Amino acid sequence: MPVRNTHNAANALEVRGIGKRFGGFWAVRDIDLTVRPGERRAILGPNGAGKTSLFNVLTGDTGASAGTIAMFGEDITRVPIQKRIKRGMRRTYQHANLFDSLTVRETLFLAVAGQRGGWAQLLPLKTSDPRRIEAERLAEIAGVKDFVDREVSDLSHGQRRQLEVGIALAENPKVLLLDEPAAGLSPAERPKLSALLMSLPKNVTVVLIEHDMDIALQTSESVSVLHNGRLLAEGSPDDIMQNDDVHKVYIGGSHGH
Amino acid sequence: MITGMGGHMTLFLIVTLNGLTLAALYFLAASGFSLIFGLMRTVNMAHGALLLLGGYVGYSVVDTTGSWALGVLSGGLAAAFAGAIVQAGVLGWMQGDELRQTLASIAISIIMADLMLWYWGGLTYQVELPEALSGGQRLPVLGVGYANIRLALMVFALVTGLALWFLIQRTRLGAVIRAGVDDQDMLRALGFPINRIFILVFALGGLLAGMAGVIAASALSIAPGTDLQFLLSSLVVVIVGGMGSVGGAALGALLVGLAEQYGLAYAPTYGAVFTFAIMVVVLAVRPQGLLGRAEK
Amino acid sequence: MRPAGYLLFLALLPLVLNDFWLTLVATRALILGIIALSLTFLATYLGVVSFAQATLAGVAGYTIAYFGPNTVGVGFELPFLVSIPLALILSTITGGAIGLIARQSRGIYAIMITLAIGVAFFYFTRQNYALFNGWTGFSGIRAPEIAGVSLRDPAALYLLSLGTAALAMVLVAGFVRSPMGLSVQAVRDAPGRLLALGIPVTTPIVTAFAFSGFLAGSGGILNIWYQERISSFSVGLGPIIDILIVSVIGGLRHPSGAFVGAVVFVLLDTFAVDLIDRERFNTLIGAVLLLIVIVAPNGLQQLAKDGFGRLRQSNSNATE
Amino acid sequence: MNTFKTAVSAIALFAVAGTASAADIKVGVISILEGAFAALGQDGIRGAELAVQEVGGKVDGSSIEVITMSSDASPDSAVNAARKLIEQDGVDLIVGPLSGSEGLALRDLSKSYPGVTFINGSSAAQDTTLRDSSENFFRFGGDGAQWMVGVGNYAYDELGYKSVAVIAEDYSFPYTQVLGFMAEFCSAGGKVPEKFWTPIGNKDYSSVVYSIPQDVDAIFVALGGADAVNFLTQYNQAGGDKPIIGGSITIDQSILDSKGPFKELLIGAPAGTPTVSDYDGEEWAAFAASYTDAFPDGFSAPSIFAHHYYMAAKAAMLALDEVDADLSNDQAAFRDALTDLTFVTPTGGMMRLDENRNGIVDNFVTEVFEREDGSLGNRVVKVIRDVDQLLGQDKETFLAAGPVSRDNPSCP
Amino acid sequence: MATDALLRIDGLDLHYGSSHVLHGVNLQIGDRPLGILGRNGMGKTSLCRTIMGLHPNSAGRILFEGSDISGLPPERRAQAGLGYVPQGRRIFRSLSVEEHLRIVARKGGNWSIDRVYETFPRLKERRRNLGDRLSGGEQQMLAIGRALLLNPRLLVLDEPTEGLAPAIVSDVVDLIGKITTEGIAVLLIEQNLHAALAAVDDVAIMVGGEVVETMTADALDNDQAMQKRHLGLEPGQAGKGE
Repeated sequence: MPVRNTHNAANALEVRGIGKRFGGFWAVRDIDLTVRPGERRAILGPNGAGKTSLFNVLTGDTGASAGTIAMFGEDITRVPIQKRIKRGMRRTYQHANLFDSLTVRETLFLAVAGQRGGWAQLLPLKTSDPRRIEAERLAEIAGVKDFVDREVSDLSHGQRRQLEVGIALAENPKVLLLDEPAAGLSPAERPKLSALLMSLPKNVTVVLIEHDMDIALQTSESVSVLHNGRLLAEGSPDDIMQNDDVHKVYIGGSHGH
Repeated sequence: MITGMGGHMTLFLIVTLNGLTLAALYFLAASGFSLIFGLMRTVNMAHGALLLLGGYVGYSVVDTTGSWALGVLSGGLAAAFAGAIVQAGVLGWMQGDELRQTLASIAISIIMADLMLWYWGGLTYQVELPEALSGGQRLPVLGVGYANIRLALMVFALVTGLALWFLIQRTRLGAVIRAGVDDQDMLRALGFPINRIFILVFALGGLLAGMAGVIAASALSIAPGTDLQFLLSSLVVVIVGGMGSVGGAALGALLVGLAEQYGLAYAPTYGAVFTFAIMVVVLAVRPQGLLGRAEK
Repeated sequence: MRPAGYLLFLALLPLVLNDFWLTLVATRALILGIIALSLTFLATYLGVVSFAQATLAGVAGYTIAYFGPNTVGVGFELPFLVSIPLALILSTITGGAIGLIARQSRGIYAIMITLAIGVAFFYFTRQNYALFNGWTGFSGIRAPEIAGVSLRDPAALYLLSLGTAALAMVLVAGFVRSPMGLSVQAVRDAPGRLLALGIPVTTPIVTAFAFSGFLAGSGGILNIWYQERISSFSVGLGPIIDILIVSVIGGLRHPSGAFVGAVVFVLLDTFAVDLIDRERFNTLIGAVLLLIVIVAPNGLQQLAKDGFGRLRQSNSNATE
Repeated sequence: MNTFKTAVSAIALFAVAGTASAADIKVGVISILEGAFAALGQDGIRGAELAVQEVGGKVDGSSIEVITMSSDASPDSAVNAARKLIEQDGVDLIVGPLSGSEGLALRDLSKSYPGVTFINGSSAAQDTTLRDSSENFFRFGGDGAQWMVGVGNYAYDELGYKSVAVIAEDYSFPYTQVLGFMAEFCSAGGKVPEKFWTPIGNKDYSSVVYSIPQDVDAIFVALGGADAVNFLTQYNQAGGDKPIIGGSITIDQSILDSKGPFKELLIGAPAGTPTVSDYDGEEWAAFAASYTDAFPDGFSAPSIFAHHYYMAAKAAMLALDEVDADLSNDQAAFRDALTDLTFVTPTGGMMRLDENRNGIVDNFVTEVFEREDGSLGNRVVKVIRDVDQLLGQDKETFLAAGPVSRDNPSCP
Repeated sequence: MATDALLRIDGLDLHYGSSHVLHGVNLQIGDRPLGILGRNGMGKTSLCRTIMGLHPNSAGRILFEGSDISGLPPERRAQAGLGYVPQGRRIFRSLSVEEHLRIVARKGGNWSIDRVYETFPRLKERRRNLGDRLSGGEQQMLAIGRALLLNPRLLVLDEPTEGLAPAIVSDVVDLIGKITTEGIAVLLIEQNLHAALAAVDDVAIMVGGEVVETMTADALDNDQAMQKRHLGLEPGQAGKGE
């Protein structure tokens, strides 16, 4: 089959007609998205809108049932998750599934070693190992430097989310996909995470799936709203806040009113 | 014992028949083990000890009363009672901690084996069969003698399998057990005291093991060490078939029974190795067993 | 330094213990501890309880028997300088192969598949005469003489076992802080996540099993010098359960528990017959095991922490 | 330093194990008291205790203490048991073990403990004394081959069997038994077309049953304990009608005392054995009477294990008496006494040792018969005296045939 | 609100793994149906599960009909009169519709299997079907029917309208109304504001594991600012209240 390359290399992500079907049910359908390099894009939607399904198709955790995805002009629709990672796509996980018994430093080291290699080394690590130094740099960016030798199981929920971001930043990702980074955070922890998201390097493209409006609207330049598996609205945070359709789907059906 | 033309074919058929009858016994022994695992995820390493206990009690009862059926029943009840005590007294307190349960049940089986040795001694026991089951008959077509008890084994396995199927698929208790397999938390939130259900199922598993013990003592024999043999065979059977599935236990028993008999007839030296090799291969390729559900 | 103090104390034991205590209790406990360490290592860091550790020790033991002096006329003699590394290599490879077979299994499923491998190996050794000399196995095996010191001497074998045990602890401590060791622990904590970092999970699993094969193998070599024999019994259900009991008594959450468990187990195994009717000591062993599982689900870990735990701690600090 | 060591160890011992006894001479008895052989092992202990009881627990004023220790049929456990008896309990002699592989293990171990004398119990592997023998390891009994002497000839000459199939467990003791049978049977002209070696502990023999060739005259069954019961039952149920020839532990009294309908099949079966529970020799009658007196809850007559442990312990008592219970000088005098010992055994023969310290023994060809009360017993068909380990052959030829195995000997 | 509350929750705390999910929740439920509203991840479902005893609370008390049930296992709470319709319905996949009802049905009480079938004729049609063969709406009916057969004093419904078609949402709302008239107290967790307002009299709003507002349904219905701040799209000072 000839490779059709109709995607624009100038876009970080180009999603055309993406759909994901489970049995007879389309979790998402006919989604088009264009994300520019360096853009901060939030994807919003009430529960069951299809955010997670779309996210999983973007990251490659599940295959698409229809449509194409391109990253910087290259079609990655059929590219397995490992290769997407190699090409510069990273994701965070909603359910902070981390290595509980490792320290923050060790976790970040593995994130670096996963990209650069050297995770199979049998000799203990030297302090001067460049991957270890890189891990410390990531810790600083993610704001987890102060407890870099603490075990992950001892971290608070918010600190774990920060570590998640630090892991995703290993080896200069081009596209960062964040899966509800604020889920389950206490009110006190939220501002810290927002600050971290806003301080991410400008050359990284960020796509953020979020339920928490505060964080999504605060940290993004543009917002796409999903409803019932389809794209309902797209625009700047201000546009979205003014959009009546969006309000309706968020507050619920119009039963009795 | 096989003579004349076609001896090889006849031998093959008779060995196959032996495999089927042995599979029937293995199924009887393993069904309770599988049932317990299916609901509670408990690997009951004391299963063999329960089986042996049932066998001994069955022997003693048949020896005193002369009634084989009563022996099977009391062997089953004794093991059911012991199983309920094991669950209520020890394993129930560790629910959810599978490794700890495994280890505790190993300890229990060591203790039980030693106490049974103390009480019944190291002799080999055979339960005397009732008239109808003892002796053998000439098989049609194959023209060789065959033990009645072995033919009866297949009937017992079939009856047990059907009874289990009926219990699980057609009764209220069975529905509760299935619900417990699906979602324990939800079952509790509907007011079902899961601990008592566990004890009941453990007793049921013990009942099956105990009856299998008396039947094994009738068809073959029991002695110290029989507990480990049947524990191992039950393990292999349910692991190959898929833990927690009665159908899987039947399939596993079939595979293991046939493999063992073909091994014994055609390659006696490595017969036992075959059985475990099958298990290794199945687990390496399909860790949940042939008919097992994948872990969540 | 505390660990050095402990080690010195243990190294001086031959001066105060007679041969019975030194060999049948101390040396046996150390050897059993090393083999059990290979299990607690897997349980602690990979989160997998393997029932195949007696098999791994057996592979090394059989190698020494086959390629060493024995009285059954099977195999051929190689110099110890060759047969010892060969035994370690074979047990390491076997460990890796078991890891490869069991790579998809977790929890009780891993227990079952390793148990199946262990029992299959047991039956194989019992039936095969060319390599394993069947039921009878090998006897008359002699530990070598090194620099004029015979390792058959109780004190020499004890000191060698002690040194091996200490080295094994150091190796474990080093391994778990190496990048591969971190990967192994990451597999235990969140295998899917490790994959998402671009690190395959099979390699760490196989490596952890191979490393545990190496540990078990070194214990297996000492064991065959201690027993001076090996047979199918040495890899049967009995030793499989014994190793498990040792690990459980000590606690499966910390590798040093293996030695605490080994000491308790050996004392129990040796003296249970004196505490209770000689014919009922299995009941006592079972009851003690049950008691420990019930009241101390993490094993006698507290004890272990006070003792060998510090050794590991300072070693891992030193290597960091 | 040694006193210090002993003191420290004694304190430690006291802390763990309670008091040590103060008897003058300690005899450690190793037998299998757990698992499938436990009942048989228990009878071995009875035999040893009987010999000590007969001398009133005292030899020339020195008190004798028996310390029993269990093994589990594995060589490792036998070695551990022996080491503990020697090093912790400080025994002077060891009587035991029960099974073949354990015997080989203790033979090897004995070389490491030149100060202790080992007297074999009932273990009957050939090589324990034949090859690589040990100076301080004695066997007042035969090996598995000696135990079959007479049967091959009896089967060929008297019963007229020309072709016999063999069913035996797959390890050293049955190999040795098969050798004892085939040595005579083959040289008389008989054929053994097929041998079935089954794993020990096998439960289901049905497929072996149907694989037995139809054209043999009899089946030689060398299985023990539960295995024999299982095979015979299944053979019986399948309508098997070939005459049975029994190995030494296939038709031992402990098997005849087991429960089950299979026993019918055994009536009339010949076997080779060093021990006949119903032997009517006067020495045996006396022995059996004192056995049942001492152990009312024992078997109905002494088993092969009680018999052999008894002879081992009796030899020890006799030799002790000879040297006035003097075990000094690494037991040198005592061992000389053992080596030169001759005594009348319960079977009426004259026990003495060959150059490898292996017994020259009596052996019986027996057949199973039904007693009046319905229980089964063995009765003697033939007694063969002075059976030695070389089965009467020339030493060089015998050794040249090589160690027994699945394929050695062979006469298809 | 009644002072003699049927269910009274005092200072309830829940820790789950590393996260502190509920922070001192206080609630009272009497005869008037109560709705709990809030965005995703605010601790509503955790609250339900804690009430049912599926999570052990780390502090605080749960009083049901005056007695402290926070130490009881889930089955005892269910027997005491707590009915539970969980999020995601949690239908047993290997039980048929009929079996679901049969295992919980008891003699006596207001609800019988026949009455469940009368209420949900659709379930009767599908009585032989296994749980995992039902549509979302059917599963929801079954989950409610199953809970009602326990004849509970209080029914805890966790997002019963989630993922349902609008027509079925209104059926569920009507049913909740009917249940209330039978003297069964209702605790309704909802994200669908309109469904909730139609079904309950009082509402509590949860933010970040705390109850930040309690008011009548009508009051919330009329307070657009409140709706936006805690439930809608307005970026607000989450957790800070007024």
